[in-house]
Amino acid sequence: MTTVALKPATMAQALGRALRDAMAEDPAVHVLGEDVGTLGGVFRITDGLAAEFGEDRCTDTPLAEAGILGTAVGMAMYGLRPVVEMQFDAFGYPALEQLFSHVAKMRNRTRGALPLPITVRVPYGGGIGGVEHHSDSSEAYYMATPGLHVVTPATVADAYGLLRASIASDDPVVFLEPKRLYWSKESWNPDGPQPVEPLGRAVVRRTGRSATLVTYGPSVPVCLEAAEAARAEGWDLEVVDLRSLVPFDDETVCASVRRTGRAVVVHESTGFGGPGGEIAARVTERCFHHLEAPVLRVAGFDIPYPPPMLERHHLPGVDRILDAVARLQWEAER
Amino acid sequence: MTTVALKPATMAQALGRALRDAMAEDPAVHVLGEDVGTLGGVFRITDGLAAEFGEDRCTDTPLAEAGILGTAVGMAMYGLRPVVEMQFDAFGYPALEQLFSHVAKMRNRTRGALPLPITVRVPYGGGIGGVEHHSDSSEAYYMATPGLHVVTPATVADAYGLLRASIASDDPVVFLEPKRLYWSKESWNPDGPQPVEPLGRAVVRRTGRSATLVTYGPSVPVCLEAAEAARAEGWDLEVVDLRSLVPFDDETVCASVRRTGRAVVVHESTGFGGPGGEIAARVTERCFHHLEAPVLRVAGFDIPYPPPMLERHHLPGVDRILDAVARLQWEAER
Amino acid sequence: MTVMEQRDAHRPVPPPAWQPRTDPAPLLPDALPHRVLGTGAAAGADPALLRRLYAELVRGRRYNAQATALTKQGRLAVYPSSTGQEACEVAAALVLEERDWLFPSYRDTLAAVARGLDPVQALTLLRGDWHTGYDPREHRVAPLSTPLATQLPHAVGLAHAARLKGDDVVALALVGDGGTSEGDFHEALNFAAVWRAPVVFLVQNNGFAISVPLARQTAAPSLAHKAVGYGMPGRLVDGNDAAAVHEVLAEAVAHARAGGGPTLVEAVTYRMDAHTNADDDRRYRESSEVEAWRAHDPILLLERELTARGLLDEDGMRAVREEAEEMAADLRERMNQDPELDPGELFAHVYAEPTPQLLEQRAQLRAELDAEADHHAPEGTAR
Amino acid sequence: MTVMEQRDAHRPVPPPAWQPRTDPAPLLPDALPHRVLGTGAAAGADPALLRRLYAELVRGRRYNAQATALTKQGRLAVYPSSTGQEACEVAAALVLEERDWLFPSYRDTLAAVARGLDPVQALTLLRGDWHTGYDPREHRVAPLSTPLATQLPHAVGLAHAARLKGDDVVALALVGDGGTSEGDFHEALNFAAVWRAPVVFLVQNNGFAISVPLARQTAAPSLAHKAVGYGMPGRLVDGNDAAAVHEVLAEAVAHARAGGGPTLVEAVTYRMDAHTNADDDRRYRESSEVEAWRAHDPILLLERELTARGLLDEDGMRAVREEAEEMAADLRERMNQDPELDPGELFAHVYAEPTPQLLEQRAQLRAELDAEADHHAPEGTAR
Ligand SMILES: Cc1ncc(C[n+]2csc(CCOP(=O)(O)OP(=O)(O)O)c2C)c(N)n1
Ligand SMILES: Cc1ncc(C[n+]2csc(CCOP(=O)(O)OP(=O)(O)O)c2C)c(N)n1
Ligand SMILES: [Mg+2]
Ligand SMILES: [Mg+2]
Repeated sequence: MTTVALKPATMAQALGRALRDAMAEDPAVHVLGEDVGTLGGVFRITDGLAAEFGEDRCTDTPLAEAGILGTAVGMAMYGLRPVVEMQFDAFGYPALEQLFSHVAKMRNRTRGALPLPITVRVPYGGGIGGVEHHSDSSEAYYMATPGLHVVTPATVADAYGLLRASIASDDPVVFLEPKRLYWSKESWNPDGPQPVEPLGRAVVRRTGRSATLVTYGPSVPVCLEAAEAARAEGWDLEVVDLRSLVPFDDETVCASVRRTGRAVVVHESTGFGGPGGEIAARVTERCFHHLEAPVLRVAGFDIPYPPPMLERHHLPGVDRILDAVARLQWEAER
Repeated sequence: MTTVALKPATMAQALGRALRDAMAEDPAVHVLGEDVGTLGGVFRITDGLAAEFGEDRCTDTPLAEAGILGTAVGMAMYGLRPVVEMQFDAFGYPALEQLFSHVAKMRNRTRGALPLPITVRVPYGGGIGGVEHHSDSSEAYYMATPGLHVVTPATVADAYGLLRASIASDDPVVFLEPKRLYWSKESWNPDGPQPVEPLGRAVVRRTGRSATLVTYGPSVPVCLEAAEAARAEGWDLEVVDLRSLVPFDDETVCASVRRTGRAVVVHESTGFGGPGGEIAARVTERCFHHLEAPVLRVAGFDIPYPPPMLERHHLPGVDRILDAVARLQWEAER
Repeated sequence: MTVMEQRDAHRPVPPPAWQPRTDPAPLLPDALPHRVLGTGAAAGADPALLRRLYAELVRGRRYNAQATALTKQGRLAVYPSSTGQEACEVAAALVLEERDWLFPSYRDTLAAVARGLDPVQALTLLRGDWHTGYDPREHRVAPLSTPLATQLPHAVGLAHAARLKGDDVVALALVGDGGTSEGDFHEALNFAAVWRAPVVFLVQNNGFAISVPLARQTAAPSLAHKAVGYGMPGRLVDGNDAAAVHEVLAEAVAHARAGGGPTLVEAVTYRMDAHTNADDDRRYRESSEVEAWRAHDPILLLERELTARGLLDEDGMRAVREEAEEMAADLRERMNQDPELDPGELFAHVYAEPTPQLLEQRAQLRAELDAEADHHAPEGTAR
Repeated sequence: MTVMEQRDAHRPVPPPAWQPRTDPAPLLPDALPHRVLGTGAAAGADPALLRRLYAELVRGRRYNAQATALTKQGRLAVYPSSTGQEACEVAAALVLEERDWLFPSYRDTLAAVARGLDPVQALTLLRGDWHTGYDPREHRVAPLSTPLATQLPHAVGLAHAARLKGDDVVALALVGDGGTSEGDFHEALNFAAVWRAPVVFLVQNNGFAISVPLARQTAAPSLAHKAVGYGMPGRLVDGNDAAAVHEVLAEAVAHARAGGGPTLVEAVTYRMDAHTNADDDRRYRESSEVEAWRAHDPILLLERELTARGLLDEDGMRAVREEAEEMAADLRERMNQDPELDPGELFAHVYAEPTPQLLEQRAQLRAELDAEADHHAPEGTAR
């Protein structure tokens, strides 16, 4: 066995490294977006790419998101593999027509002749004290659009692994980066990081017997914390990190829920119409007779994202998760 | 009791009449969109409005959906009550940024000072043999956006009543018109049609004891047909027409499901990430111990809307609904 | 500092030192559309080209008529005719080299056909058997774009990519007058100019966006005047003058190929048919207006020039017409056959590999179809 | 036929009869930005106006400095400073009548303040206690718009509505050079021109969109050249010359008010601070470039003019500075108080009436907060 040198790294660094390695390996990979060049992006994810690969490979575009994604479509049609950065979640909305009407549909439209291997990187979610429009969670929009993969990392290693796999995918991937985890540090092996293959596999982050927390992205650390706190109440919680919302890993999720008999879906996006409805519904369809209680959801409220001074009330936290776990009808416990 | 003279009318006529009556009653009501003036809209819903109220009240705009909705925002800020027509569902996508980032958020942004009484009329759904981009069902996008009402009629009377109520609402309403029902005729009282007040109430279209079909818009007639066909199999199905996806009428839906113990959600929109997940999840949360079987979903497949020659395979039809009903674990029936 | 040094010399300087970035004068279009036919200017034009254009115009007119007829027979879901606009459609196709790319809108099946595409394949979207009937890479014809102006950034991106790869490829994108109002038009032209992408934008100003006339679409002196706002040349051309359209496009394509960047061309033309077979144009225009344009018909203009110069006679015309009839007969016959469709294909191209969920759904549909077949099977037929 | 008769006379006519819709020449901007201060042209300007502009510039500069300082103390979530751009901000505010509307972007709190808004209210978004701190209808200042260029169609719609109602109201909308690349800019200008809406678009070309210089944003001769593509006049002005900006805007506002339709004004200026306090501008520009602009400082230019003409002396300057200091002290003091916030308000304004679901969620949050309070209550405190 080789010894692996683990070093502390942030998710931002791992993402940057994934872009760099992908560009070094495949000259078809091009990065484009607002301020991704000289500045290295407002989150500095693309720092150094323009210097290393030149402005033609890492390009500051004019300020127009539909234009960015639309030109990326054309570049992909010619055989390139564009990686597009949307500066913030809500600033990707001008590109939704291109995303829904072309990016998601081109392969299907052309009977497979024109696949679009485009990765759209979208920093998403709140918890960073951002003013209005800087903290949206828009994953429900992408999930409801067949033809897109929707992927989101929760750890430094996955940030690298999933981004590499997304860029390598021949399908378009909306790659959601939980912006409040950008600066979270973990031990990481920067010398031999690997893509996560295939996309579409959830992972059990913590095993437990009492109930399953199904979650992804920014809510994964919160759920792990909740699981720790739950021990004091006598609950042994399992935490499943979905990693990929599309395709959805029914197998891993259902295996867990069948084992525990109870589940809470946790995410930051609004509850109504958010990803949790789909997740709860499909888990229930598949595991009905294993369920001791309905699958519950802990999500952001059904409101526009709040201003910084109030956002802590909106975000699903440990207490709210534990409250939901408490409502899982333990009195019925045999 | 007065006698009511019922006449046959189409949904298209009822919608046109609702617009006309709203404009006649309130000079603040303005209609704008592509081809809504001289042509009367590609579906002829606005036929005659420009002639009656002048081009300033019913305006052919330049061809730019974000511009249409964006200028409607400004008109509403000045006290008008714009009714915007998107020509087809997918052609509303360029306006999604205005919809998500402004229309849905302006009241909240300004602590109630700047409500936006805008109605966005969107012909949606398939079944009309339309080529690509002409048959999308985008309700999931709107449902996931707090601040919007999402309303959709299934009958001629509701087309009138819900549209009047939507225009009268001080909140923005995405008004989804099931385009394949435009030409369906029903008996209707054209002399005294009434708004549906308040918005947000579902209605039981058919009572039954065996199971509840929860549905809306274009799928309502299909469900009613399925309910008729189900009698032959010995099932007495209840059909709930949601009419309003936001706000959601938990009360009516749950009362029905508690009574029947079984439910199938039916819609044309894709299944994964579509409205059905939310509906199934919230019904299950609220009615878990009344359920004999998981809430099932019959929806469009998780694919881009098919070309005309294949659309019949995609659309939920009577057989597919009955198949789902058959899977509601009747063997457990006491 | 490497990256910063690479940047353009245009740094922000205060007004005393301020300089316009480019000279606007050469970017502005002429006040009147450029014309060639009947002006004497065609004398320099290659007779072979003129004859080729003529044959394609006639064929194109016939193609439009045939496709419209097919809608009446229920063989096409819808057809947006380009009758009256054949000069633009044909010139756009003929001006390109094989390696170049064409980006058509929904109205431009004729341009695709004139480029060499099988008409049946070009009509797949409008027939309704699938969304695209050809391999775009094989023909270098992008899928017909229904959402207006959305194809323009695609053309820019493709042209830019080709340039980055060092390939000598030009993209030509078609859009209508109405489409110029969309944000995507603006963003595409701006990207093209900033990137100096080898792309040519051809606006077919046919006077209407469905029912909405140009006066409700723009207050600009012309659509070609939009070019200066992006820093690219704007050209105005008589869109019914096939020689003029070809000439202006050829210049723009050469300019792009030489690294000069994009051009915006506005071709002034007229849509002689209704918007589509489903439209009723009597609701928004006088037939006298349509009649007025007949005198300026693209076929007529070219026929007159060719006959006057002795490049075409009755026999020549007949030969061209006969060839067009053959094409139409072949099209009619092949379109009257029902296409073979496999509902299972609905799940095949959503992703490179169908997801487990799609495989389930495909199985579900298969089972349903099998049950249906059982149900409809003649009595006594065992399965 | 009534509606059709109402339509503009501009019907599609074939090229022999073709006419440009408007004369482009008057729509084109001058090659060099219009300047007043130091050119002798200010002689005609109202001394009271110049003094007022001066006082506001000084106050504005102080306001910018104070707001930036508040970010360091954690009292603002973020602040995009308009230091260096005060002439545009102030002139935009002063040029409007009370009944007119101002549509600011996120960078334009100063324009709102110069219009008379309480600075604390204007800063609410950036402080983070709510998204807007004032009633837009009361002040006729739209909410600060964060998504770029999206406020422009709002301004057009509002101006159009006012005109339809017969009200004598003009809307002035602010946008950055970067914002001109967005589709919404294009659509807004086009609607404005087609509708002849009484709206003025002021582009503050401050050289950068965050790190991206203008050369990466457009290849146009100037941003003002975009106007001709919409059929509206484009004007180019020295954005650091408060008198010139005021003059050009006043003309545009008068033009709009008189029914002449919209104008696009490009003000050439420079952002002296980083994009926001969170930005590091050393990554993308040389400090020497920033220094070069100091010689063209808007306060300096006006101070020089006023002193030269004897309209301002040391005492006058001191008085202006003192007043600015008072404003800053008051702002500092009030911003140092924690705002009172009710988490329950999160559910209050989503709809006219909270939905049943929102009422449930509000109750849930209340219960959580009560539990939290119980938990943290000093021992022995009964609830
Ligand atoms: C984004 C979008 N909005 C609306 C439509 C509906 N639509 C189809 S064609 C058309 C008119 C287009 O006019 P123009 O661009 O002038 O092209 P023409 O039809 O004259 O060729 C409209 C509004 C669409 N296809 N896409
Ligand atoms: C639609 C949208 N995309 C991206 C952003 C992120 N963003 C905020 S400010 C900015 C630069 C804006 O530059 P400019 O328009 O020149 O205005 P300035 O900041 O110079 O005042 C960007 C990209 C945004 N706010 N909205
Ligand atoms: Mg047209
Ligand atoms: Mg700027």
